[in-house]
Amino acid sequence: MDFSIYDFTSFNQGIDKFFFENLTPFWATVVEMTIIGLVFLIFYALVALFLIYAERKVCAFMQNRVGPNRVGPYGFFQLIADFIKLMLKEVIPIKNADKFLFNLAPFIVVIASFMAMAAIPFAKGLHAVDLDIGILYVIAVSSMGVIGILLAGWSSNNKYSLIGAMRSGAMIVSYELSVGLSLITIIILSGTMQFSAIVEGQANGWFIFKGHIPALIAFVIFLISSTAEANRGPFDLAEAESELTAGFHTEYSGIKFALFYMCEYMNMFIVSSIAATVFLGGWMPFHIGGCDGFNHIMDFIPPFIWYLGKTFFLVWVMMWFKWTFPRLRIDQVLTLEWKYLLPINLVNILFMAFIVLMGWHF
Amino acid sequence: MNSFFKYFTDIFNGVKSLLKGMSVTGRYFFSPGSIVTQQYPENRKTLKMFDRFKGEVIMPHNEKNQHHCTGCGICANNCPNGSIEIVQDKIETPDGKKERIIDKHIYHLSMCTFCGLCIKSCPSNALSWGQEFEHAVFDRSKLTKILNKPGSSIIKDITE
Amino acid sequence: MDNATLKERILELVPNAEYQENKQFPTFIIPPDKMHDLALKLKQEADLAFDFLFCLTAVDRIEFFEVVYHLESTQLKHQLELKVRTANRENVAVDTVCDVWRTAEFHEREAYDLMGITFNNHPDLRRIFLDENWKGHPLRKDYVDEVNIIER
Amino acid sequence: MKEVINPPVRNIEDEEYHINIGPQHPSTHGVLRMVVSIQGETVKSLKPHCGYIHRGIEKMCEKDTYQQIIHLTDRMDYLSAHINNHVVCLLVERALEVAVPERVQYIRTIVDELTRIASHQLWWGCFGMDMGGQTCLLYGMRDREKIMDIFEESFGSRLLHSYYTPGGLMGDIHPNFQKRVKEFITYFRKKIHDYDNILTGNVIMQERTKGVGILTKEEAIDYGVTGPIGRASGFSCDVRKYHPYGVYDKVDFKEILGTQGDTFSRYMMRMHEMRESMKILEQLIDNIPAGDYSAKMKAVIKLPAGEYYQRVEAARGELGVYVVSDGNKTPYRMKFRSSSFSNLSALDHMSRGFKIADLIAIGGSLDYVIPDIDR
Repeated sequence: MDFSIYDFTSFNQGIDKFFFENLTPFWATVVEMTIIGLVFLIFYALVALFLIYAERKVCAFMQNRVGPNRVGPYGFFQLIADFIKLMLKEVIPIKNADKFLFNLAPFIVVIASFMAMAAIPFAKGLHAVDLDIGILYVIAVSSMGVIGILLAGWSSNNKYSLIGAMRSGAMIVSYELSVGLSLITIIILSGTMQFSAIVEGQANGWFIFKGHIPALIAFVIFLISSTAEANRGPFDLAEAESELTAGFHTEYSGIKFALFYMCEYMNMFIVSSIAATVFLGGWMPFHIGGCDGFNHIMDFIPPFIWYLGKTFFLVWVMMWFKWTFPRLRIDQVLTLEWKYLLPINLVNILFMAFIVLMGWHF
Repeated sequence: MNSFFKYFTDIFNGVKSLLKGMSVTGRYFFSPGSIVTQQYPENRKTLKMFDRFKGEVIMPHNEKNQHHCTGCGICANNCPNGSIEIVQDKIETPDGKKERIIDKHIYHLSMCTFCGLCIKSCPSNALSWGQEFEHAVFDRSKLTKILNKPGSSIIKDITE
Repeated sequence: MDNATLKERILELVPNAEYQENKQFPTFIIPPDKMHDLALKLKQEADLAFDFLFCLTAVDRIEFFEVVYHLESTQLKHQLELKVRTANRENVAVDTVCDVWRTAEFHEREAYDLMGITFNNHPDLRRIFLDENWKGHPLRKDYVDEVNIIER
Repeated sequence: MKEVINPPVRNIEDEEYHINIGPQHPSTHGVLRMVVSIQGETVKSLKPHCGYIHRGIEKMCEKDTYQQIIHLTDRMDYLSAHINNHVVCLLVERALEVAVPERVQYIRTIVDELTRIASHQLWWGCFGMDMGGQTCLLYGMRDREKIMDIFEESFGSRLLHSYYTPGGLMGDIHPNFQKRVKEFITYFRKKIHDYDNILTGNVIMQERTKGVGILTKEEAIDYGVTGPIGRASGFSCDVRKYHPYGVYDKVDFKEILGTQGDTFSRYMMRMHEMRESMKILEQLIDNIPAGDYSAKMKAVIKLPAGEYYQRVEAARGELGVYVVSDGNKTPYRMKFRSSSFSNLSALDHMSRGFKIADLIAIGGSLDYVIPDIDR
């Protein structure tokens, strides 16, 4: 199989080489880091904006509405208008709030989701760092976001916020387990924790197909628990609009609210891209064994498009969840995790290990 | 064993019910024909209110700028909110009698609750509903309207 | 139970109750001090079983106030109207019945708020609609509010 | 020497942690304030504070004639405006012993049932939204719009109609009325399956509502809780059955009683009621007799001196009106026994020991309309 036209490895290495030849190693690293940071920042903002727009349109179509359609073509500039509005909005100082933590909280949430993006491979050779323990890193970093939520709820000096934050804390602690275990199922199959190797391992078949039923179960569990981890409906208990008005970010306004709002969508994007990478082959095109003509056509679609397509499909599924289901209650959220997802997951890992051991996978 | 079995049927039924719900929203997502939103300012030209729509109280005038209102004040008495005021005028008819006619039929749209008692109680059917519904104004005083047009007179040929 | 037997039964329970003729429901005027006992009996005795208080209100009769209770039995389907008259406009205390029918709790608070009837032994007799420091009781006939009430 | 003061021993169990739900809150459906005393997330007790939109309708009625009162009753329970009009009309007609034309009674019954369906549709949407499924609100609104259009075509307005008048109706129904009601029934019979699929059968919804906010039959009667909420507890309280008005005695419909008295049971009561209402509509819509749309009434209505009480079954329960007349053209005292007011009094009892999320679900299943509570 030939991905050479879409291989970014040599391109990246060329840039790397250019900087190291012309600058001292220290400055070369600094410049590279700045460039990567800026590129990610722009990508982050663009994806967040697009997802907010997409969510509005998706929920509108599910609800027999048109959605935003006033500002710009198909209402596409609505989110830019909203963004400007949020920027210009007054940031209300809260009496008796813990000022430092209150201001810090949105940034922690942003940083957590921003860091997780570093390890994700967007295409061959197109990732910031290719860590040996990529999956572990992503799990570790993405669960840091809850600290921001807890801080926001605690420092707001608002009872609704506090309840929302505590719910979020209880929820993340338990769902982190399911996320980890369902990823471990695939790690057993792939034998590596490195994202690039995981993707390469799916060249002749995505893991969701390779791993028989256990992989499918792991995928469903990952989807459910990552929805919970991204604080999305039906697990949006921390926000719980109809119960806690806006939960942990009740007291935030203006740009800080915008950060929380953006983060929700970025978290969704990140968990979807992890799911796409680990289960659906990342940037690998869809191949059917034996149909060479079909496979060649699939190869011509750039891997970046494959990656984004899979990710946005999963994002859409998560939006579909949110706009269909009623919210769970906190005890039911925990029951779901500890009574259903966790035992199934453990048994699932056992099955997967057995399959790998017997070499029954493709 | 029974509870073990129940554990799995619970999961199965739960997932089934969730998929059922998702099928509803999914179906609407893929059927843009089911969108019910009206594009209001764009469809202004084609938008027609129902004939009986209670937009505001109007006093129909004929082409000779004449109306039916005698200025009796029954509508003002019947109005629960005092949104109708009648200002009467005294004129002298050609045969020397003094007669009261209407000078101004003042209608406060801002106080009107559209109960229809004025229209129902009017003995000469001088009032009716108008279909205008875009009442937004920048100044509250603009909502006070004088229903009889300037220079209008009463239709004399009431046969009763 | 038909109205005639109901009348006999009530008069048996409260001999000095006054029966009012030609009303929609069998109507009795009960002396204020007997009301609570009667309420208990009305609810508990099997042949009466008035368990549903569907309306409780107060009327300003200029010389006195009248608290009106509308009762129905959900099993026997007979209805009853009881009236309790206060002695005058100043002394307006009536015994509560909210230990008998709990729905009376809110309705009595409403009567207190709008008509100024005080109910003895009520667990939480506060104003329900109006502000805590509102002056006067609006549904009284002698209530004046020059700002909010416009005379036509 | 300094006196040593022992700090008082704090018993966390005894301390009250209050949280204000409302007056502005997404799920109080208006301006109701509930001071909820919680422990963790469990509701210990609840105090409703109402009156934020108390407009003194009872006092205003004392200044208005009986025709004028109609437009005030619209504004109590605005979601079942027709039924509120009906209660005053029935009272006046009974007091004056006016024979209302058959046609009027048929139309009134049909319109009442349409109102009930519309009210329950909106409730279904709001309940779904309280549970967190926001799509429900839009679906409920979408289908309610069909009824609103029927109303608008015939009566000129969508929410506050003032269509009934003592002795009859303001005007005859629109020629299209029957056709459109039939169209609506066929339309809604299909759509109500969506309701079942998306919310009724949903495992999350069932888990959240079953066994939550239980009200036994005795308690329901004790609290004066009527309507679908009372019937969910097994309290057979349908005024349409026991004190029939309109043509309810001529139609065949079931009074469905629940047994559980929990939130899910209340939910199911309303779903059943929508279907029963459609059944009533189907029986009546083709049989509207010809005739006048109003009885002959005097221009000034004076009730004979005395007391009158009239009850109807509004969408939320029993609506009663008590009128003391002194023979004038305005009532001496008018009291509305609104259903939401009595239903609200049971909220404290129902929500104790459940979680905040349950409180919202219970509140949603009570379906209170705040102007109806405050009047």
